[in-house]
Amino acid sequence: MIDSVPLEWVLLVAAALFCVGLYGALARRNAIGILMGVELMLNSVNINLVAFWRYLEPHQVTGLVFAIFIITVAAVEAAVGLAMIIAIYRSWQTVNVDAVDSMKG
Amino acid sequence: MAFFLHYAWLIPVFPLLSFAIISLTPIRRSKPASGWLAIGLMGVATLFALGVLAGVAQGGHPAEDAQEMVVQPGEHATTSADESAGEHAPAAAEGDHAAAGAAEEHAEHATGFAFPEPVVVQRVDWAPTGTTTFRMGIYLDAIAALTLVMVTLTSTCIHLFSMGYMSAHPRHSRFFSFISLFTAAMLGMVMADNLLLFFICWEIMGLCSYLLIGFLFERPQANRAANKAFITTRIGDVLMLAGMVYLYTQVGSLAFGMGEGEIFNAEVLARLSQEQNALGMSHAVTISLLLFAGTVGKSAQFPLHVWLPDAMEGPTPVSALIHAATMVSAGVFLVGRTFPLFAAGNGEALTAVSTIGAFTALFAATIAVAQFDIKRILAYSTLSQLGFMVAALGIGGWVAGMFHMLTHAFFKALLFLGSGSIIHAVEETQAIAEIHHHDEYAAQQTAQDIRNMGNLRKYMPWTFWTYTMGFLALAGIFPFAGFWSKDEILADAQNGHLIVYVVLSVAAFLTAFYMTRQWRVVFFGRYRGEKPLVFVNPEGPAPATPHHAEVIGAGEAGLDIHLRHHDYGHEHDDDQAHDGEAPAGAHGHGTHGGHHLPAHPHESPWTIVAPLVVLAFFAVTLGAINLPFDFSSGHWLSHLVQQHAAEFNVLVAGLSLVIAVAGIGAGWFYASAFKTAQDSDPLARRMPAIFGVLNQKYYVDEFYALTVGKVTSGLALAWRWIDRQVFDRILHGTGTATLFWSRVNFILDDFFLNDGPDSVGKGTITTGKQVRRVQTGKVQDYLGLVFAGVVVLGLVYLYRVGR
Amino acid sequence: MYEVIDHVLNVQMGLGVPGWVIHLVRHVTVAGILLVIAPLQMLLLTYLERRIIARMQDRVGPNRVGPEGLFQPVADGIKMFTKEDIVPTASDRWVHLLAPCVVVAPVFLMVSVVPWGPELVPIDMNLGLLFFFAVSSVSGAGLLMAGWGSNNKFSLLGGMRAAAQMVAYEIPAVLSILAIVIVTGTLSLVKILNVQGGLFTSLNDVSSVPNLGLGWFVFTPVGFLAFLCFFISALAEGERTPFDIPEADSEIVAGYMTEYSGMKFGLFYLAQYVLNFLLCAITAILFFGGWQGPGVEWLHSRGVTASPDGSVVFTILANVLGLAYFLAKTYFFFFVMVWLRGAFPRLRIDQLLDFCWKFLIPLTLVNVVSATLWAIAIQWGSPQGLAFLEGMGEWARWGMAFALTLVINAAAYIGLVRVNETSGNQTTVAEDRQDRSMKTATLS
Amino acid sequence: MQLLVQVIFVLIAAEIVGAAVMVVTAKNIVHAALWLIASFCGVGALYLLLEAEFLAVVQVLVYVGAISILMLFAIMLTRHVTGKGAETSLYQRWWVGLIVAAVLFAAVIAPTVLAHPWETATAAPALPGETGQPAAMAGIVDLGRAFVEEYLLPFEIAAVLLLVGLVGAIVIAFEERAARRHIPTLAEEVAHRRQPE
Repeated sequence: MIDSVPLEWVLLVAAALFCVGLYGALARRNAIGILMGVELMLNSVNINLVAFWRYLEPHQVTGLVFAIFIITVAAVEAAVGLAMIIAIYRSWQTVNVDAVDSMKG
Repeated sequence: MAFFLHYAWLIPVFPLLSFAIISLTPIRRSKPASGWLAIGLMGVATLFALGVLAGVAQGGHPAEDAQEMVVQPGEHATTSADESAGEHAPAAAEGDHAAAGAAEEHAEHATGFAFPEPVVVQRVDWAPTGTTTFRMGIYLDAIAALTLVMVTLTSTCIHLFSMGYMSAHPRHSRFFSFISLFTAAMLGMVMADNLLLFFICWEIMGLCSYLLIGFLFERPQANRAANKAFITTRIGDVLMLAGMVYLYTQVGSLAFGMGEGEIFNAEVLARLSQEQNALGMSHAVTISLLLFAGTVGKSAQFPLHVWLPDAMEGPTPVSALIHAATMVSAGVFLVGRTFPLFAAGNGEALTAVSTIGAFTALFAATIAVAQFDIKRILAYSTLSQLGFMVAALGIGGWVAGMFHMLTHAFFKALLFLGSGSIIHAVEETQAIAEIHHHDEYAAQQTAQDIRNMGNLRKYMPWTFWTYTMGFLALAGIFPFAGFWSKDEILADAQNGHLIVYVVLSVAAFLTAFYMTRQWRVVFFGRYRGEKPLVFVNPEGPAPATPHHAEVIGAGEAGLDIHLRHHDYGHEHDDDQAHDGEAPAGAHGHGTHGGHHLPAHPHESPWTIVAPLVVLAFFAVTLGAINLPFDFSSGHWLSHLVQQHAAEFNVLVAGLSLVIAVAGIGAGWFYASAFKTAQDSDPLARRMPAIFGVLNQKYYVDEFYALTVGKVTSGLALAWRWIDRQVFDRILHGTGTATLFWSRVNFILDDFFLNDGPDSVGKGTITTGKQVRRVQTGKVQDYLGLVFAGVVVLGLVYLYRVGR
Repeated sequence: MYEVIDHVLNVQMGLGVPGWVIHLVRHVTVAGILLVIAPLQMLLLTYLERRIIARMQDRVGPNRVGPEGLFQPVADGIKMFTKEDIVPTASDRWVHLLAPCVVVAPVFLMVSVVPWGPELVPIDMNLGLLFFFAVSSVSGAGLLMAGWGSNNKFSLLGGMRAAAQMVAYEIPAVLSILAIVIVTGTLSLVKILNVQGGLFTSLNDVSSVPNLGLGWFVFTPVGFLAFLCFFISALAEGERTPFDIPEADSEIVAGYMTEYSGMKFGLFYLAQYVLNFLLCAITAILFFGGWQGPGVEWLHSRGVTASPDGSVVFTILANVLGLAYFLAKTYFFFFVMVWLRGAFPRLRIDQLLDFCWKFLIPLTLVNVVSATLWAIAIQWGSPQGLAFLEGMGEWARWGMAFALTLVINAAAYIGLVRVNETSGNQTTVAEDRQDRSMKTATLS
Repeated sequence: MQLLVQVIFVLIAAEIVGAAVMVVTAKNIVHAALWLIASFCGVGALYLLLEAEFLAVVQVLVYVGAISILMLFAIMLTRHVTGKGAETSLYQRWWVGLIVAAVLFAAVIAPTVLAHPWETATAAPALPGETGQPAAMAGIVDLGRAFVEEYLLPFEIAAVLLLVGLVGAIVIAFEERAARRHIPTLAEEVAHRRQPE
């Protein structure tokens, strides 16, 4: 793998995934859609970590450790985020974020 | 013995185990099971402690033992024991000064002190985070081994005693779990290998002390006393923590030991004693004074002593265990442990220590003269004796201080347990039971008043004889344990510290005096408890009929207001309502009221007497561990801890014996004045003013209330005044001025500026409308702005700055 | 395997093909074999289940097609192939179509890590166990797809129930397996099997123990409790009675399968039975020693040490014996599953989830703790500061670990049973009884 | 062989990014969630290609097996089952997101990644092992050790985070029994219908 595919390719894939996720987080109306965008972004970060680990320091464990921490954080984020979405749905009867604007100035 | 040294870390685990089992498993439902479990595990711990002591003593040359004994927990196990022991053992064994290194040169007070090298050091990594690793474990040297034996023995006796004493209490199991936790913490503290672990255990002890003083939490007095103890000792503990932080910033370690990177390293101490800090003191002085603040709190030395007498609100075994034998001597142990730091303080720190110790010794002894509560007398005596130990350490008498700590623990525990036995017996009499029926707190206070006792020698022979031995030991009569240890302190003091010597001698005289007063009033004369002097609880249920009450003659300010002679026996019918409310006390009598108890007290059950006998044995013989003679087994303690102790001085010993005998004689005649319970003290008759001051403990509590309390409330009042008078006026003035200005403005506006402000207002509204569109309240807009900012920053960096 | 193919292709046929082709051939061959075996298992299991349940219910069961009705599953298969494939108009076409595939694919992936005999291991992955459960969790998504794609409220309910049940019971299943992983220190199924040699000790490194292949984990307190919890969780994962709520025909028709017909339905059916087979197999492997049994190791070692001519025979014999042990254990557990189906009624969904969260998960957590203690007692020594353990003999350490974990597990079980009784069902039962007695009182 | 790996990589990359694009553009939110699963699986395959097997398995276990199913659940719980709402339109200022994402990729990340001289392990020889072999790659054993030694504190914090997240999710999503919609029994329904308006 590492002698046939340069690191840049992997990083570009991760970057593309990040930007797609960012677009999803910015452009979706549905709160769950936004959450999906965020998950995509977190995944792209993980790809970066693993790629750097594999290409730069394969004998050290740091990249993997932090990838696992990010997976943990992502799981927590999904759980709490979805719980919040359900709570929002209960009081607004919608999950469209543009309807939830009680913070409007 | 190697086995015991190897597994010394198990000693605190046993009581911890009994704490865990009693608190977490259904065993807590069974009173005898939980009690016997705790006693059994304490017994095992005692065995281990004795084994450890035997191992330490047998080793003779601990360095060799240390070589093979040091366990290597984990890969990073220390071998510092080997190194430090190997380096310093020959020097220390000869009593040479070289071992203490550079610190020694600056410490003329600490002549002959060399920090004893450890026998066993076992450490494990604790909290490994990244690069810094804090390690903790056990650190056993001779004094730790001796203290372990002392703690476990007294604790076992007191556990056994509690089995009888607390048997009727509904929270019996909880009591055992608390004292087990306490014992575990004390043992852990003794074996701690660094100041942090020491401090953790120290704080657990503080917590247990709080819980146990407030054990009878139905009583407001107990709650107040618990709070007082907790808060007062907290002052010392915070300062001690500050000292530890200071030490850590200077040394980078809190581990005991003389090795590299440990706090008693000779180079480190030399540096600490030479470098000055912003206060103009050397680091060593500042650190040791801060640490000593912990001792002042825990060992109840002078400014912070106020909590200990109030702590007698706890059950008597608690007073014996925590507030006489073990926890309060932890402060002394702290000074003993960190003695090289004090010694490095060029004598300044030690002078402060000896001053406070000697002052407390005398101060508390004078108060004890004018008390009537049997436990409070002992409490002040404890204060005084702790003062002796602290003073001994302060004048460099390390061995004397530690020796006195060991002997004192035994005879003071004995005295407390004896007083518990007496109280227990007195409470079982008809007169007290009748009060108990009405108000159990008053009953207990009445039962503790020595004026309501008398002639107990006849009723309670076992208690009498054991108590007498404890009394003689405390008074310092040859050949009881207290004589040897106190004599050693005096011998040290006489050697160049004349003021301390005189003060301590006076304190010793007073000790013999007040103890004799108590002893004679309690055990001799006529039994006065049939018509007792009744303590009236200001917070208890109101006395049924005031006309029955008879206020005793004035003279003893304070106390007498609450003392009435009152026969509650006739009020049974009226008092039925209180039955339901009265919480079951420490000695709840299920059938009081209807059932008639004997008029005289009787000897206590064997669970109470047996510990007394054991402790009395030690009170008599413990002096033998450090006889100041140069025969084969003389100076055993000094040899064991490898310190040089003061030589025997016939003059000093004789003089102290004379002083003690004089004190006893004076006390004997003095106490003959108590004929009935209502008789007042002879001193109160002659010099009521002085007696009042002493009886009210020099008004220290009131002084604190007037200073600290008043300052706090004064500040609050001052702030309120500032708020009302200054800020409110400014605000009102501003308001008035604004109103006036607005009137003027209105006229101007109306006639001249109508159009201008209008357009300004419109402009503001328009701007606001434009600006507020940014605040859409929609999370995606914000997120988009954030990332737009990121993009802009990235572009700037890449194409402007980065180039 | 590699050598065999190499021999056949390059020596016998003289083709001289490169190594990667041999690898490819080897993997394709193994995959082909497994792809054939798995549906065959499904056919056999459906037949067995129908026959056994019929016997339990005093019926005969399918007995017309072939001897003793043995070809009945084949006939059913032909029927499914020829049936019309109905796709509801309002359904989400692609989701509806893909759902059965998503459910079936993971199951076939799971087959690839199961060791069938000492050398019959398709893939010896060092993460085998984790792989097995990771892949099995994917099929939950397929179930939700099926439920949602059908656009039918029974399907949706069934799909959601199935996914909820799967997600919930994955936790006790994985936790109970974690105990075994802690004790063995590996995630590889092959290594877990190798540890289970010996004789009732689960430790074939205890000296002086004959290797009879009986050191199954079920003989230790940790393994026994883990086995119980795992098997119950497996029942729920495989949607077996009494946990067959997702397809409760009396409530929600056929759950997520309601709108499926023809071969798509057949795929669900296939996935379900292969999954059941795999769960039984994993139970046998983890707790009952898989192919381990008296004689296998002996034959296998003969195969390694004996002369080159005899070795093949001994190896083949060892594998056949191991395969026989393995299949016997697996079919026994499938029999137990059928037996339970014949014996128990279905639970309610809230009872199911309560049972999982309030009973199984705490119990498995305690079991993980005792597994840790077991591992400490067996494996630790002076490097961890427990030199006194090292001084004890192997048997003493084993006995101490056994007693300790037995006490902890038994106490946890009894305690949890009491807690669950007092908190929930017993009171309602008591109230119920009181109600009833009051009613009878008023009636009489 | 190199070409084969490259082709596989490109396929996987296309699957990841393509599925991600479908996630953010799909009209139907359920379809989006399913595409998300596809994208996650692709990332798992990429991990396999990068020889991080453990992470690949964890990716499947956590993302596919748990998070995606959780999302599908949330979608189905917050959707009017029979009515509209499943189909979502874009946010009104979606073009902001598009511009930001596109500029971020094209002008910031991609030039950075391409311009930086990466010193990969192939360019610089790996640490020499004892026998001249390159040092072994970090495996699961090293990972496990790192968690209990070097990264013990972060590990514990992550554990606490999980616990807090669990409790928080329960607290947030918990519906008080009293607030739950009352589902009438059949008898109540009948009684209700029978009542005159």
